[in-house]
Amino acid sequence: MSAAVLEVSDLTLRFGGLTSLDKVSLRHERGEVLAVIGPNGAGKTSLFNCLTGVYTPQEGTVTFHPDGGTDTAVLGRKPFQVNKLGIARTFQNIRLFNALTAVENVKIGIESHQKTGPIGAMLRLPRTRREERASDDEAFRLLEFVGLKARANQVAASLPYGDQRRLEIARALGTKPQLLCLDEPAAGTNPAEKRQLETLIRDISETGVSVLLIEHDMKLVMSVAANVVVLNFGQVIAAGTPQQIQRDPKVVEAYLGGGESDDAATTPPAKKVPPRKTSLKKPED
Amino acid sequence: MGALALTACGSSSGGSSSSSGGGKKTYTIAYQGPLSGDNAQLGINMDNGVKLALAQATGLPFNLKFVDSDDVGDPAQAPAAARKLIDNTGVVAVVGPAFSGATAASEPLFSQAQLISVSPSATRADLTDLGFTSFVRVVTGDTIQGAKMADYVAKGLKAKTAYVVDDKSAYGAGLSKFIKQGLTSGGVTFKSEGLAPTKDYSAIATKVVAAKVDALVYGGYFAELALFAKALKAAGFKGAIVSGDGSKDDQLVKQAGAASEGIYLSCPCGGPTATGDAAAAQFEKDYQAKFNTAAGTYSAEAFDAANLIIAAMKGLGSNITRASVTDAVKKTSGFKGVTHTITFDQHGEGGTGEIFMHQVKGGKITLLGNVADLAK
Amino acid sequence: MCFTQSFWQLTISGLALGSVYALIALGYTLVYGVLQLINFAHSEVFMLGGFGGLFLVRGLGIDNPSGVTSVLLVGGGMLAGALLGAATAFTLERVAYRPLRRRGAPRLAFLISAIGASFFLLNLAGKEFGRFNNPMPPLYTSGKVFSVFGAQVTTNQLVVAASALVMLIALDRIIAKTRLGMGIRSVAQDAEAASLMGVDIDKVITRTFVLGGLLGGAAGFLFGIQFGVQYNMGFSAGTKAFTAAVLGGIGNVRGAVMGGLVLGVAENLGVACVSSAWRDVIAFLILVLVLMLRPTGLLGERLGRSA
Amino acid sequence: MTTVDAVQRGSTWSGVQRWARRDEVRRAACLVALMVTIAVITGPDGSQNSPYSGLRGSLLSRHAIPFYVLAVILAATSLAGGRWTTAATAPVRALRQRTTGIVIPKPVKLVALALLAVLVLYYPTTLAPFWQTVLVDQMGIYVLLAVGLNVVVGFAGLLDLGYIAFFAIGAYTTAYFTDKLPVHPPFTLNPFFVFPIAVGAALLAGVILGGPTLRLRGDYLAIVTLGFGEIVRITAVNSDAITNGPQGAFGIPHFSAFGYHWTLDSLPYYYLLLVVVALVVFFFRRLDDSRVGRAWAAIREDEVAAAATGIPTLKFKLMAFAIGASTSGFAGVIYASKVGFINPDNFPLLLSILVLTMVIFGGMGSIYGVILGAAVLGWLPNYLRDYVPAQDRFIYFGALLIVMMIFRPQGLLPSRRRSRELRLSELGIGGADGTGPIPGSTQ
Repeated sequence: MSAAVLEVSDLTLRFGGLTSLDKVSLRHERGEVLAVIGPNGAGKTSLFNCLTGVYTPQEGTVTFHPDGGTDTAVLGRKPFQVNKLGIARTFQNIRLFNALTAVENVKIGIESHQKTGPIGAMLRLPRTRREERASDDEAFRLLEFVGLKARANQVAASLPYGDQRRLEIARALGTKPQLLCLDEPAAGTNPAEKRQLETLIRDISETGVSVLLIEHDMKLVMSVAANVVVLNFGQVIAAGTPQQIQRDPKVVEAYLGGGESDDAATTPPAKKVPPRKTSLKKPED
Repeated sequence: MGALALTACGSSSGGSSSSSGGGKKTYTIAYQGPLSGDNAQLGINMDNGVKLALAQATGLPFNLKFVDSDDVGDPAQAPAAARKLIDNTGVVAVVGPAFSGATAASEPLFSQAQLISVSPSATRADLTDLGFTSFVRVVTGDTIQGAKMADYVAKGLKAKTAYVVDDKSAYGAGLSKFIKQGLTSGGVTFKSEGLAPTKDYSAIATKVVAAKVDALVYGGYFAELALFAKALKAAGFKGAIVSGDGSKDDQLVKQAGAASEGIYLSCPCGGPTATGDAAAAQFEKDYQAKFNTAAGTYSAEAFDAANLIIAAMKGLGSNITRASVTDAVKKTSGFKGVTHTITFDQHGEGGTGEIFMHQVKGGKITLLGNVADLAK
Repeated sequence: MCFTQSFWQLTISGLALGSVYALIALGYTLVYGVLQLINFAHSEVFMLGGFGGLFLVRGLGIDNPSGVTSVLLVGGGMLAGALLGAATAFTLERVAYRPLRRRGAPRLAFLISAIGASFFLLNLAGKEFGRFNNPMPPLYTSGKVFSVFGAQVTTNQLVVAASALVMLIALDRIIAKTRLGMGIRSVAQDAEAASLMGVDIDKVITRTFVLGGLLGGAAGFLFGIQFGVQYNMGFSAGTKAFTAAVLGGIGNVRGAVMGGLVLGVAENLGVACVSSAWRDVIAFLILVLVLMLRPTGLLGERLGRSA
Repeated sequence: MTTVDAVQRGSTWSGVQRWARRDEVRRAACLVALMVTIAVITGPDGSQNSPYSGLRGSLLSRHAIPFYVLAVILAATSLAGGRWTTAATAPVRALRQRTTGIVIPKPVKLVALALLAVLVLYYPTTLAPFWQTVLVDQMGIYVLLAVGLNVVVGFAGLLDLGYIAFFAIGAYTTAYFTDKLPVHPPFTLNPFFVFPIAVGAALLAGVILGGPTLRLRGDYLAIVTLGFGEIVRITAVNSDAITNGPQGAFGIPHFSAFGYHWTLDSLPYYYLLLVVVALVVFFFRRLDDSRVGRAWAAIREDEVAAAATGIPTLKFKLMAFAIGASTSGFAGVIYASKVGFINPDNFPLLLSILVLTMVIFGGMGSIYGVILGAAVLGWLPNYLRDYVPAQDRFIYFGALLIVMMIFRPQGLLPSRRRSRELRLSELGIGGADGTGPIPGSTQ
């Protein structure tokens, strides 16, 4: 049995009287793609936000097992500290640095782990120059990896939607994560882009990075995920391989009987992509 | 304003010059002080005083021009304002700077340029001890005024307790420092407090009333005092209110209305003048006629400062240079101004050292007399 | 304690001042609610409102008014102030804000154009109306009306507080009940969604400015009754009112009122306890402390939620 | 009959309304209003006793005639058809379009740079001492201040309204170490050697202020920094025993270092400032184009995404704040030594606002733009000195700010990133400064 990269146990998150997550537990094996699915409002993004330091849940623990490092509690850390641990994320509504170029976006990710301070930057010390070169090389490598090398110097906002998704993934990979959390990466993409994404997730997984995938698109989940966890009303209702999940009556019930009318298996819900809003807003999960 | 004023004054003072042709030389007397910003009004009072003096100066062996330079009363802008005047080679003397802070920042430049500056209003005590070689002032410094105000409170009003409030301006704080020294030596027990200029003084008025003092002594300008006096009246303050020259302005009466009644106002100005009250009255009248508003605080001092410069220039014949004017002005002795007779001592102090006490009576600021006589 | 003997006196005068702060603060908060912008020039709306009221009262030139005449004078002055304030606010929106919105200017550009408008109006008023403080002609015989806990309440304080209260309640109702209020709330919550739902955002914004201008202008007159009207009266009052708005939670109507009152009282008690010289420091320290503990002000943000 | 009347009136009225909404009618109305405003601004003053006399003298006298004539002509032109104006402005637009894509060849750039260098080095020597003083006191110091504030506002996107506090701290530190305050220093230094101490003090103050407050968002930060600026100033006013209160410190000596003595003369200070600004620009440009600068850009654009990307946002914001503060403190030392006298009046809230205005006017984020903005706005009031009444200078100043923001909200010389942000915001993608779009923008 392989080691876990992330263990979540009994996570409970409440907003006022509303229980968003209710004793959620899951185990993510190192190197595998784990998908979290569930109908709208099931608590997927809340879970995500707990894992990445945006929310602090009332109960439960989240433990990260870095490769070759000591186990670390994730909760109570700020988002940037979580990232430093080796957990990177993307956003459901793409949040790129819109006015910067693609390569700059990726470099920001890479450089967040570098050491150059303002003094070094102003004097361009040898280390600074070394780091600068390294981040340039790495940025182009990552852009090539996600298939955006040709668009390196384009402004992020001007990229097609699918490219923006992949750029966001490249930026997250720039921070050298051991665990990459993708929040509905397929939302709003067309079938061709979806196929590219499928390949990309497999490629990422092959490089040894574990992938935690929140997704609506069942087809994508079934094709890339090794294991699936199903959330409904903030609770884990099922967990297992995609095949097991598909046959689980509770899951079918949740998707079909829970008022969620259409077949979440094929069509992603037509989500309005709201404009960027400030951080203090509660998520419309 | 410079260009406008220049033509205006040029035509009035040069009524004779245009006929006498190019034989006469033209010299410029300048004014430096705030013409914009929050203290603009005080500066404009003085600006007008100088303009009036120049307009009335006829029959001279030279022509006079006027320029002014706005320093906003701000020490940060004062050096540039002073430099502007120094650069103008026609300028042979400056009335100003008006404010103490601006003066401290400008004087090194005037001293270097040997350009005399006669301040009508910078009363900060130490200005004449800072080593400036071309600074004189026609007003008495705060040291004396503060001491005399305290004298008056102790002996004239026979107050046992007082509250000293100042507006935390360079002027007000300086004055109150000397008031406090005087009160201490006069045996008056007092509390003191600074006042952040605002509009609502009800809280501090309540505090002053609660302290049950015989007198409130204020260091600051009329705008704040007017509101403060109103608040004191509303809070039921029964003691005497004593303030200094910065508050002695008809605007005090106008703005505070009935609340200004009975306020004592000390000033190095306003005593019986050497030229008699007629001259002062004439000045008031001329000022009103020319500017369509009554002469304000320091208008008369500025008028005197300009006139004594002109008098000094007249004595020089054809040898009018900055250096010569500086020397001549510093040697001024017994100049009969509308405020008082002006003689500069070796420090450049042109005040008489006499402080006159006034009181608002029936909506008018009336002279009570020399503090030296009142507080015996 | 330092203020035991005059606690109520200080509180009452603090409330009177605070209610004026509150009225001005509403102007900031309303505009902030819909535009998320500090309308820096609102202080000049307040100032011009003061002049509007002053000129009307002066123009009528009634000596020693009393009774009904007094009530009419106060009402008329307030109306004149409010109208001039509203006209100023309307013009401001048209000249200094709308063209920038059309161009999608950065947020700080709005700030600068508002600062420019403030400089412009302030100095123009000084040029046209003189730079002295103008006391308001007496509108009624002022004096003690009644006492509370040994503290006297003056006519001035009563008039100011009562007028402010009436306007605050009116505004609260307008926001809660009217179509305009609904429009304002919807734009405050989500401008994009509101416009998709057929709300004319431009119209709502204009009317918000006008509403804030009405209150600010009337506040100028009320302030003028107590302290006179002067060309530069807006800056410090405006800064305080803005502080009050933030203190209460900017964008929050009731928060602005609460912030204004808290600030007015706190300043007065602070003067009694510490010194008048530290008055503004006290105000700002309270603000900093509140924001440290409650980063979005006493009552939290959001026009949409509060009303 | 009455209903017919009403309908007819209604239709006439709506006709009038429709007419009034037409672009050319609006433009004409604007032009008339503009002319009337100019007539008032340039007209005579009113006074306390006759508040309408200024307006009367401006609008109902001979003074107004040329403005009315001009207003009628302009309005008529505008009503006659927007085509005229379109035609008239066509060449300008064409030129603009042609120049946007042009890449200036390197030799031309070099020649331009050389010319600029000559201008900057030589031209000031030909100026009158007044302008030299303005160049240092009103322009140079502000350029330095603005370049520092640009790091805070332009790079990191933090609205700081208390920036002058650090300037004050620099200046008071200088007064302290030259022994011009009531409290005496352990050792006395020439102001030139106070630089490191003052910069350290300002930096420390920046960190102390920034630590707890930088968590606050946009406008909350603005008001807290505003409060901080006021607290510093009022403390200086009230601490007579330490700062000498409102009287301030007098007689701070001129710089003197490496055998050279600065004097009252402004030019040597100009060259000192030139060197300082050049160094600061050199370093800040590198900073902008580095890991740190990119992190700031990320924070400015989307703080949440920046944090998720591993950027310790608070630390970087604090860094920007401290760098801005120390630049401000540095400028404070130069100012104290140049003028030789400081008191709390030198550091009003208005000055913080003015420097911010310079930054945005020049084009925030763009170092050269900010320099230009500060220079222009420092120069303008002194230029106006000769042409308009002193009291009225800020009417023109205010009008200029409005006009500038209407026609060029991105500033005189916007930075590339910033103008991109602006373009995006015009298209409705995000706000132009990372704080979200202004509702009602560009619809």
